Amino acid sequence: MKRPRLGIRNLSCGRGEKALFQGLDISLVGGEAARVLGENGAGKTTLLRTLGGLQTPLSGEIVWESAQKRDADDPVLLKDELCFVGHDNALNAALTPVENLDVLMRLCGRPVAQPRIRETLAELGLKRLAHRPSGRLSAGQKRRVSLARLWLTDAPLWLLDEPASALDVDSRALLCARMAAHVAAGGIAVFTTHETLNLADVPVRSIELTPC
Amino acid sequence: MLWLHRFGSLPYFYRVSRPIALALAVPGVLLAVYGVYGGLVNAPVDYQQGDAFRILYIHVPSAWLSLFGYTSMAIAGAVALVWRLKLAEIFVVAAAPVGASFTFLALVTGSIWGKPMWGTWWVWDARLTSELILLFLYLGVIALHNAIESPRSAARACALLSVVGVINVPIIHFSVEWWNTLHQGPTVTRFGRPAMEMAMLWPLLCAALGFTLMFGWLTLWNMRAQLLWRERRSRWVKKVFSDA
Amino acid sequence: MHESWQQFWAMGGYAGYVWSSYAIAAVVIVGNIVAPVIAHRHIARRIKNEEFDD
Amino acid sequence: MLSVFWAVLRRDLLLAFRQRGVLVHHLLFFVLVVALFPLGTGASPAILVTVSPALIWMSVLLAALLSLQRLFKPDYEDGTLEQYLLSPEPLALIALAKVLAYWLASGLIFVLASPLLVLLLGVPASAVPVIMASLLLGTPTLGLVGAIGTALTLSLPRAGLLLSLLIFPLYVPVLIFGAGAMRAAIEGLPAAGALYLLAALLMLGISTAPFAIAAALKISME
Repeated sequence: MKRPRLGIRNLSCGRGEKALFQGLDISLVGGEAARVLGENGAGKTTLLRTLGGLQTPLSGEIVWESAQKRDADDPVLLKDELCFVGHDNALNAALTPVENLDVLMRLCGRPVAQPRIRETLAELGLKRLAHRPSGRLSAGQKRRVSLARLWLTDAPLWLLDEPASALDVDSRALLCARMAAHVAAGGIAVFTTHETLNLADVPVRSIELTPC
Repeated sequence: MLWLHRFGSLPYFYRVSRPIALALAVPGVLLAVYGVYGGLVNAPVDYQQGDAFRILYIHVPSAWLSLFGYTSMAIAGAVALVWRLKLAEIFVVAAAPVGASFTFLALVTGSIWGKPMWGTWWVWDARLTSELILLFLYLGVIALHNAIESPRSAARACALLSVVGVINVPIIHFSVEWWNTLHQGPTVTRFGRPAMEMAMLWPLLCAALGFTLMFGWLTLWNMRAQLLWRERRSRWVKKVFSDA
Repeated sequence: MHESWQQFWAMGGYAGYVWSSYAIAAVVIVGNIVAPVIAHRHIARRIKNEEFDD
Repeated sequence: MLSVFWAVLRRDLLLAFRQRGVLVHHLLFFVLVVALFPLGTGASPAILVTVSPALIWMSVLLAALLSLQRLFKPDYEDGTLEQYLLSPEPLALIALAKVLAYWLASGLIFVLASPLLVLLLGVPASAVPVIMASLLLGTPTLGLVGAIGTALTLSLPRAGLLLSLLIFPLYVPVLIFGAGAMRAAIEGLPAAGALYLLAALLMLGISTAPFAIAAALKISME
């Protein structure tokens, strides 16, 4: 099977009229992770949002070549194969973790059965909280619930914005293991992080954003 | 298409918009003055309305512009949304205050004309009511533009709002018309509309055309200021002012 | 047609209505001409003063 | 494709049920506006019946304005809206599901509460079916059109007054036909024409507004 590939060509992004970085070129293939580096305000979140299609680049292009591409008439789009964990957890305070994850997985086109959601939450040490309103969880617990999507999805492309924020040491180790497994299985992960995330044997490339 | 591409270039637009604005201003003002002169001086007195009908030489062109302006905004808005053309975004934002002021003018002059004709300043007549709602549509676009901080998002939001608005304009007009025939009935004195004499009609057409050209001029004028503000940090703007 | 200037200004008794309409129209149009010119000058001055050079 | 529609619809209805206190507030607002009105005009039945179409529809409009402000706001604040935009499914479909859920939880309540209120105002019982039909056809359109406005003002912290300026002019046709149908029914005249027009507006709204809402959400999220 072909490997998926994420190509970024001469990409310039900005907030409003002002360019944050210019001329970014990189090509990632399945089996590679990439860490986005740059100081505060360099455009790390902007890059991830642009890759996900939430923002239009000022110039340049993003090409997604899917491993599943069947023929030219039936392209598999980046959106179909994406798991995006943003800065916010995307959890509604009045819904339980199970309900939230159920909807989130349906939204990204990969519905999963509720028992599997409960199992995954249990693996992440959230068993007792699975049916409590999400609003009553601590910041770290919410983050873990939000990250549970990574255990439920089979999307080849992951875009993770500060996935380890508010996580304790054990949860961070779990996250690293999951990310490494995903990349080792031929997936791509692009992430930003302030904490050190040790992805063991997996190649991690750097995307350096220099302000212009 | 090449022409369009070149025109889409902002420095080019900034350079040529000035002569184009003047090229619109001169015939626009001349035509408007000629039309108004013809209406005020040459046109014979209307046998029903007396000299008050001379207000129409302002009112009718303004009312025409209010619709023309909103439609042009919506077309530019659609272009801005589909092709992300920056100049189209700027047009929407720049045309809104001009269109709003002519809509206001149409309302005020309509009301002043109505006082001697209907005996009251305001009548919930179908056309006046539609015009009032059109003014609110304009004010909505202006208010939205002022409220959103990022100029880009503000302009795109205004573009969408004007497209939504223009779909509603005929519906609003139809509904107001429907409501008017239902409740107002024949209580409002309406004058018969005999065919206008050429001496009356001709200046009116000239004034309307002149106002339309002036609308283009004033909007271009506004666009230049808008463009400069949005591009104030760009290299070409700095170059324009360091060369000067 | 008007017989004399006096008659012209009187507008058949509708002078107040007609001339106020035209006066308001003049104000609106002049305002539309002047406002962008002032805005343009203001922005141009700020650009020349290098206020946006970060 | 429809599975996302149902998922969002079910989610929002579940939320509405969990936060049913808010629904009661909407209903109370509607009842209060109508109940306070006679205190302002005097309780003369003739006046109350005459103004009842305007009163009912204006209070529905105001209630819609107040409730619509929260339509996308929680999703915007907690990041769920981002996930809607990232979904491979059409955003317009998700928007339609949200508006439908919103209407089931607020507009439908007004429809069901209206007979009681119009009888309170002294409207003949024979007019009640037409009044309910007009609200049934009109309130979803209010939701669809209002959602465009609320999506456009999403990034603003306090959008209430601005929102009213954006959407009230667009509400004019619904107000006219809705109140027109109600008045015709009260006067014992045929109201079918106005109801057909309301239905036409609703059809137009369902077929076009979701795309405008989707475009507005994208603009606000950029």
